[in-house]
Amino acid sequence: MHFAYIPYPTTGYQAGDASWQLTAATFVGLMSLPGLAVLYGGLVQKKWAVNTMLMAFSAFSLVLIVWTLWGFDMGFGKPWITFGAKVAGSGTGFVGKPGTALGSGQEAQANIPLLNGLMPPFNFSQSALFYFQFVFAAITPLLWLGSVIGRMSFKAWLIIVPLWSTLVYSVDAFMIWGGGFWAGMGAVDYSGGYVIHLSAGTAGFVAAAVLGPRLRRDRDRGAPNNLLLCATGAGILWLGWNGFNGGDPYFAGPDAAAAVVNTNICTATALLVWLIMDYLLSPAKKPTLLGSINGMIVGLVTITPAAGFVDGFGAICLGVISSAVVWLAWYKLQPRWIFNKVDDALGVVYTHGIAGLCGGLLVGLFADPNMIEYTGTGGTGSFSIGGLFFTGRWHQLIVQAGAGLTVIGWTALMTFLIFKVVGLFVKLRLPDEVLETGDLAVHDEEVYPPQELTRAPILAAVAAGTAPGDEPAEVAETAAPSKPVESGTGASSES
Amino acid sequence: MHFAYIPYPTTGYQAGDASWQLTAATFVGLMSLPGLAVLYGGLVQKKWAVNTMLMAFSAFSLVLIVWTLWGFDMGFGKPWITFGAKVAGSGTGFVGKPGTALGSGQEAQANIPLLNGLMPPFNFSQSALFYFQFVFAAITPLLWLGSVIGRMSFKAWLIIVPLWSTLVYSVDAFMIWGGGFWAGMGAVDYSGGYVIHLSAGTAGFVAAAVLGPRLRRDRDRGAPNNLLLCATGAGILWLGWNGFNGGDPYFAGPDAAAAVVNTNICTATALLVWLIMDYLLSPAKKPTLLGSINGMIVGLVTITPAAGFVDGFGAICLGVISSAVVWLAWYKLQPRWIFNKVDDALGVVYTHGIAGLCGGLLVGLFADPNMIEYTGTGGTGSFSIGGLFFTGRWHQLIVQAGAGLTVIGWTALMTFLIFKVVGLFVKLRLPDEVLETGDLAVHDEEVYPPQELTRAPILAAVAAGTAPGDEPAEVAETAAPSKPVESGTGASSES
Amino acid sequence: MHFAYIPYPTTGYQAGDASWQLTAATFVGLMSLPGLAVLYGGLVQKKWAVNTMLMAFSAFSLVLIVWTLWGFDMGFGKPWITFGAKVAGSGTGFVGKPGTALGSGQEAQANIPLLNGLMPPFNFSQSALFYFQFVFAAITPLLWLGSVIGRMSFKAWLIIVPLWSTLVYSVDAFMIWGGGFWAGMGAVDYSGGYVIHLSAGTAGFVAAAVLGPRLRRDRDRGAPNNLLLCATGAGILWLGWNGFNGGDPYFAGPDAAAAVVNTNICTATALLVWLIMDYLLSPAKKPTLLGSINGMIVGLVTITPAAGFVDGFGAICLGVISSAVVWLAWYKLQPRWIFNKVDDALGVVYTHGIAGLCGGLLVGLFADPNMIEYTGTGGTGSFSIGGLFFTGRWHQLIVQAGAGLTVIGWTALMTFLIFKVVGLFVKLRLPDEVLETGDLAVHDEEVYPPQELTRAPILAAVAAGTAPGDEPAEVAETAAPSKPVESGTGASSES
Amino acid sequence: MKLVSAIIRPQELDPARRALAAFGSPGLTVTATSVATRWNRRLEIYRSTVLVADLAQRLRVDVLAADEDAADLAAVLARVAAAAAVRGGGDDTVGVWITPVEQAVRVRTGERGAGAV
Amino acid sequence: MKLVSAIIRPQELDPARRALAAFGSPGLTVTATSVATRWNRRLEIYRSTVLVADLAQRLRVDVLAADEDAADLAAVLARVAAAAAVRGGGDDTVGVWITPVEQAVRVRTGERGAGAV
Amino acid sequence: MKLVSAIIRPQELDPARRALAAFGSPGLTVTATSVATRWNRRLEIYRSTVLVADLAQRLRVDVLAADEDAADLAAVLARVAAAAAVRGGGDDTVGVWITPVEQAVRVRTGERGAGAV
Ligand SMILES: Nc1ncnc2c1ncn2[C@@H]1O[C@H](COP(=O)(O)OP(=O)(O)O)[C@@H](O)[C@H]1O
Ligand SMILES: Nc1ncnc2c1ncn2[C@@H]1O[C@H](COP(=O)(O)OP(=O)(O)O)[C@@H](O)[C@H]1O
Ligand SMILES: Nc1ncnc2c1ncn2[C@@H]1O[C@H](COP(=O)(O)OP(=O)(O)O)[C@@H](O)[C@H]1O
Repeated sequence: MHFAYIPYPTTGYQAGDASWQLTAATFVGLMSLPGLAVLYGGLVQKKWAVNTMLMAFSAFSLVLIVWTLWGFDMGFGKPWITFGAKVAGSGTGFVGKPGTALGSGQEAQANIPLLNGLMPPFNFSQSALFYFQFVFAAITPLLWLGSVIGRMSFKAWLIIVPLWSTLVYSVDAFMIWGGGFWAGMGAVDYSGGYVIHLSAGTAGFVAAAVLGPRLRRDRDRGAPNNLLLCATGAGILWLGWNGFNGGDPYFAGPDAAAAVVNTNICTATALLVWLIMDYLLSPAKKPTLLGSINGMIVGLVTITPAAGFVDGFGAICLGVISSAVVWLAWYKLQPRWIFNKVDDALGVVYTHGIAGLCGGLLVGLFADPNMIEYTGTGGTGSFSIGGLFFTGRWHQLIVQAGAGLTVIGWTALMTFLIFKVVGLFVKLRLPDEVLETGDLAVHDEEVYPPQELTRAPILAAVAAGTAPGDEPAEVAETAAPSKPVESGTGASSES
Repeated sequence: MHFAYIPYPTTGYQAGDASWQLTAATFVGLMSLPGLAVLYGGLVQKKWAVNTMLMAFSAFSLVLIVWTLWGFDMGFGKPWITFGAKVAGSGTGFVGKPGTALGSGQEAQANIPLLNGLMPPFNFSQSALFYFQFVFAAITPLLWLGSVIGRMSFKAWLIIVPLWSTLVYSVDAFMIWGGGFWAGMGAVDYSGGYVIHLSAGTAGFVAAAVLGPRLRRDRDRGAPNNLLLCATGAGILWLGWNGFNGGDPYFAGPDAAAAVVNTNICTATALLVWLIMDYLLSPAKKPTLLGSINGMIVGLVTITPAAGFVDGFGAICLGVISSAVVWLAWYKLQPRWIFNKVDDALGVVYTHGIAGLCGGLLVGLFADPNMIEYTGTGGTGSFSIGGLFFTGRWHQLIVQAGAGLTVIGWTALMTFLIFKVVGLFVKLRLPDEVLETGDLAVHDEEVYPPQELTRAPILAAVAAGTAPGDEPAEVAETAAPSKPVESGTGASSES
Repeated sequence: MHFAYIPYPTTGYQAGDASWQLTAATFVGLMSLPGLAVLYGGLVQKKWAVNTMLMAFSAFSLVLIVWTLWGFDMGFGKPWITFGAKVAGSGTGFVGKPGTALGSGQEAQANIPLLNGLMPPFNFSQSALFYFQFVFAAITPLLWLGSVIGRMSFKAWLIIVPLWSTLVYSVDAFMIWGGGFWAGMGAVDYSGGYVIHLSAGTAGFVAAAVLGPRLRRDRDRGAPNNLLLCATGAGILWLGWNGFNGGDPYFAGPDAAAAVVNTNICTATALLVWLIMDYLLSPAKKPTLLGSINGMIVGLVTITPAAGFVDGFGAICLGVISSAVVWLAWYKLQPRWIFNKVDDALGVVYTHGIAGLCGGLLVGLFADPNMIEYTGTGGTGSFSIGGLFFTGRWHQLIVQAGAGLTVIGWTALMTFLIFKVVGLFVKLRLPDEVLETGDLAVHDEEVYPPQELTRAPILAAVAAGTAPGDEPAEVAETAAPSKPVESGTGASSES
Repeated sequence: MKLVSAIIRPQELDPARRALAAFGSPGLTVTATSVATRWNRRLEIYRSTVLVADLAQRLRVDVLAADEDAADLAAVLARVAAAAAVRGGGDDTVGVWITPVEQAVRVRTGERGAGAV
Repeated sequence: MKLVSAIIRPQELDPARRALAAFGSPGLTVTATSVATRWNRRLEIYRSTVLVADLAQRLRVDVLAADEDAADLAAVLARVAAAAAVRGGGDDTVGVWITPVEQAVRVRTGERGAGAV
Repeated sequence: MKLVSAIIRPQELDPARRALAAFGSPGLTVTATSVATRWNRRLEIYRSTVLVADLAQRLRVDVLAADEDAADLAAVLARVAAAAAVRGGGDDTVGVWITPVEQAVRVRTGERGAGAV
């Protein structure tokens, strides 16, 4: 196979682009593990930290299996179910034909069937494209994990994540990135404001509604457990986002650098806006670290659909607008109506859902046609993205709105169905006595294990009449099976 | 615009160099967030961790705004105030003409006006250069944050950081990197031993002097709060430094790799020297983790101005000399005279100031002219950097000394003025009762929040005659505005 | 020197490959610091966290010194002691001729003498190759550190690490990677399943046996201290491994991307297999975070020797087989016989030793000849690696077995000798009263320092009749030398 | 003056405080403690090693009470704790006892004796 | 023998110890505890959620004292605590009380009774 | 009824519990505390700053005992602690004392008085 040669093919390959694609993908991977895992692990109550982190690690793994065996092709493969929907130039259908990404053929030049001719040929192999797209697919369920922590059954999580990734993520991705319907309509999403964040916010909210709220006691005592780890995760998120947005032009070109710069400008602006609003408008009139991290995330999410389309000025505007909007939603909406009823534990619907939607729509206003230009090969002329303020035309804004609503609708509907259907077979929610305890009841682990735990319980020894000092270590080992139940009850009585 | 095309221009662009520049910049960014934020967050007392980290996150954001709107051009743009100072070949003036870095023009080929013709043209876009230089500008105030933690008013910090970045950092950068006076004189600073570390050490010491010491009680009880996070931050610093020094040739060439290797050699040497001196010479005769981390930082800082100029042998010498010097300063100077009076909380003046100066001067001795050679285009002949031991000429040492003194002088003077002037309008120092409490009084947050905090205080409920079990969650929400004061006093009485 | 020119030579250099090599090396470095340092720091008892992390930081530094002064050439230089062993095409000898890697010559094109003509010439400088290989050499002792924590003398560690790196690592590396005997025989190890992990597992087990077990009390109470940091370290390990395996083709080509993908597929599979086996077969029938992290590490280690040789299907098989095997060893072997006697504290022999061996052997079965093809220059024809299932020939499996046994034998023998010999001069094991205390006795530091520690002890003040409030800070300083002993006893009485 | 001391489970602190408040004596001291237990072991598992805690985490509640109230307060606390014990399915770790106090000073007011509760 | 127990604020530990030392009885036990408080609530805010602690962190100081010293020791501690209370602007969380001790053993020396303090 | 209280070093908890169990009274409460100490300072060093802890971490063990057992239990605990003190090379931080208890309730069974131990 020509592509298997070391170093690499002489045509259709650019080591610099391949290097950047793999690097960017790795930064995005770090956003999930350890980034989100420890950000969420530090934000939840102490009693839920282990469960939260294990949900993150397991989801990351599950999505990769799905992605390898059928998911990638459903998102970026040949069109499957098209209802004859045919759109000028491209835009065929809603989902790709499932297929595996195994085999040495993956070393061939990367290629997204429906985009052939619409963008220059890739300069790296299919494996690189596969992996880059995987880290995006993987982070999405980790994001809405923030909505369901503190009551969702771990078993249900293991079942739902693969289904969700297949039925929701792949479809959203195909419609907008894979050359599906909305791509054909001209809707754009630079690196996932819709496909990832709007979708995660929607899914999280619906999931939280179906699951019901956490224990009253947990909602009342929902203090984080470790702000140092929140900062660790947050920092990795910010800088990792350079790969998130910088990798999406698929080339290490000027637009990649511009996307990185815009990402940071919008984020800095949003962080400061949130911090200042906390300072001036919050009840306590104090700037807070967790508030600033919220603002930071809002900025990162908002710029995501726009990173390479807007210029620096646009990036600042997006940061200001979106941060203010989400801040208001967070303070004014959250305590009210359905937003108070539905227990979106970490507020994913605000910092990801609303922020992602803002960003997607603002592309329709602020996209600067001079930022990126696709040299059309294969017949089609070259095109670029221009928003209302530059082109005076509403078209972009309208298709952005259409795509956004489609994502919300499809994601909400399917998430609801998936949870309901799975709920018929397994309990979605942990029983209350387990919720009382948390990690200990679910995993027999605590995030900060007490150091006096011992393999040789005194009273047992006393009862057994043996001095623990001399009994062999195995004893303790074999003690386990004898009291699996006690572990449960014992734990829940100790929460 | 030609530069907006995907993938990228066919001339004056190299995807490999662009990839490395963006990657290196991201590593440097990670050194600030989460690196320094959690290193410092773990090194300070528990009561100050949140405040310290929020100062880091906010400064990082503030500097980017400044950098975008006027700072970058002041450091790397066309000369502004020149006092007719004109130096052979280049070296014009002391600061650049302010200007914004917004707009799609940033996608054009990178370019530092005064260096045109002195180095080969850049192989990437201006955005990439802008971002790479930003992460350097951003980390500088985060470094001297270590000197002022534990008493500086957060509001004052928000005001001073932008001023400092504008009036101090931009000028130092322009003089040495932007083609300003000292660049013209032939002074070199590979990646910021002077512009960043010497400047940070000086600024920190002056700022600490102006602010006055922490509470006596805090100085007496200044134990760190979490060494695991110190190690996390330290590790990110070390490896992130590969981007810090590896990115500075602006090309992914042999010198970049050499700089990375030298950085690690010097750091390993310095760490071991400090560890061994602790082992043999410290009062307790014990090696310590925090001591070793000090040594590590000294090594990283020392090699910074020299990374691509010295060879492996030079890197070892720099590590040994600088680590020994700073170790002695740390143990012998710190407890004495002004060094004891001025409360440089985390000792930035030693590990960054003195170490940076050492490195900068030692370039004048150890620079190996075979390490890097600039092929002069545009008429000027190619040149390289040689230290006394290789060339037998003192010139390099002398200009290095001159540049170092200029940085110390300018930084000290301006930092003093900035603090004094801002001090006329806002209190620089927090009131003592707030210092008693720390994070809780300033941000209403604790780094390890107690898990029994609740939204439904018992006695309140009792007083109100309601059983907390059933009152709606909003109640607690709305409770906030009613007692903003109590939060203050309550907190400070609980420190 | 031609190679010193900026940007870089016009032939034999590819910025994209150089960029990837440096980036990959940095990711691998991050796996050690902070990755392994905090993973282990969180996994050990609270009383040993500082000691464990300092051992990691110091070993990383020591290996670099060794690597610079003689190690690199012993692993990748010209053959030294060959016993006339000459093998068709290449494969000469067992170790390279010691030599330094100082001097500006390191900027010349990279080159491994015995591989000339067998693979295409490198596209980057020797410094880049040196650094990339260093991070591998450095992580190896950090891995088996996990076996000896909690009783090994820090001084002995400082002496043994350089010896081990010289006598064990360099030899293993030369035989398999440097073009030594087993390379000549056709044995392969993509990025260190043998050279790094099998070797680390073996060394750890032998070292633990020679050192003897931890205190009975510590073995009985061996609870971790912080699972959030375990997750932080684990996440960095996983994603850092993209550089570990992705950097080893030495070119940013399709095989690098394939290796990254396989790494992640195998890891995800292994993590899920372990999680499910915990769920269904463990005594407590519960999935655990630390168990999943074990599975993750097993997957990463298993794919390491195979990453670029197997296809996606092979990666899945490796994950399933190896995870199941190691899970069984962990649960069934560990509590029995010698495996219970020898106190391999963190189980390195299972997750690295057995997993590495599995991976190395499975290459002999699953290697897909279409994955990688070395275009032979210099006369030799091009070759590729094929396993039993593809070629039907046993040869690869046999040489893999031979290489594996050689690594086990040599590593076990030399590790034993090194410990025994060093043991003649320094105590390898800390005295029991120090073990009672841990960090405080060894380093005078605690991982979570109590915040009430003070420089002005009350009783002293009272005794001295002075009010602490006013005595100068120096007093405390100078107090140190006066009671170095007390520090020891004091500490050990407080463990 | 008496000091009424009770060992209760963490979950029962709020009920206990409400009961005390209802009884009209909101003041109390809460101290984290642990008690030996035969029946309330806790099992934790780290990397397949089974570790057991046979000290159960409990709270010690101390209330200063006037002589005449002491017995009733003890009864109040015992009732709260019992409720827990039952729900917890038999708990051997809870108890209440009363010790005499010779003198008490309420610092804020300087009152002494019973008035100082 | 008496046991003098006091609830004080963390900041007052050093003054208290100096006072005790000056009084000639340096020995004491310090235990972290918390007390219900009407007036010393602490407010914390995480992600805009206002959380309240109406248990204030305090220290419990126990000192074994000879019968004749007990009252004075209590007074000493009360004075220290009061100073705090006042500075803190009215504090409802501090108190001192004395309980009888029937017997005490100083382990180091084996002395019993008053001598054992 | 008596309450026997002892201050012991963490390492001595297991021996103490075994001794108590052997004595036939497995029940006890363990509370983390610290005691002032002249002779058992702990030194820690962070970034070359020497910090001292002159409060030594100890455990306070409380055992409810029947009147007749109290003295013996105290002796038992004193012996355990003494062993430690000696091994520790002279320890000034350990002590045992007994206070009277007027009434005790074993919640699980509802028994009162001595039976409730
Ligand atoms: N048994 C006790 N142990 C410790 N502190 C107590 C005890 N009883 C009362 N207090 C403290 O004394 C404080 C004052 O009692 P309280 O009934 O609240 O009167 P006031 O609030 O008017 O001072 C209580 O808030 C509590 O902190
Ligand atoms: N009330 C008390 N509660 C607990 N421990 C006490 C008490 N009084 C004294 N001790 C302990 O007994 C130790 C010995 O008392 P001290 O007056 O220091 O005599 P010495 O130091 O000569 O043994 C004290 O350091 C303290 O730890
Ligand atoms: N002095 C004490 N202080 C606190 N709790 C105690 C004390 N003595 C006994 N207990 C608690 O009461 C529990 C019951 O005592 P125990 O002798 O175990 O009888 P049973 O287990 O049959 O209830 C003990 O496990 C212990 O937790």
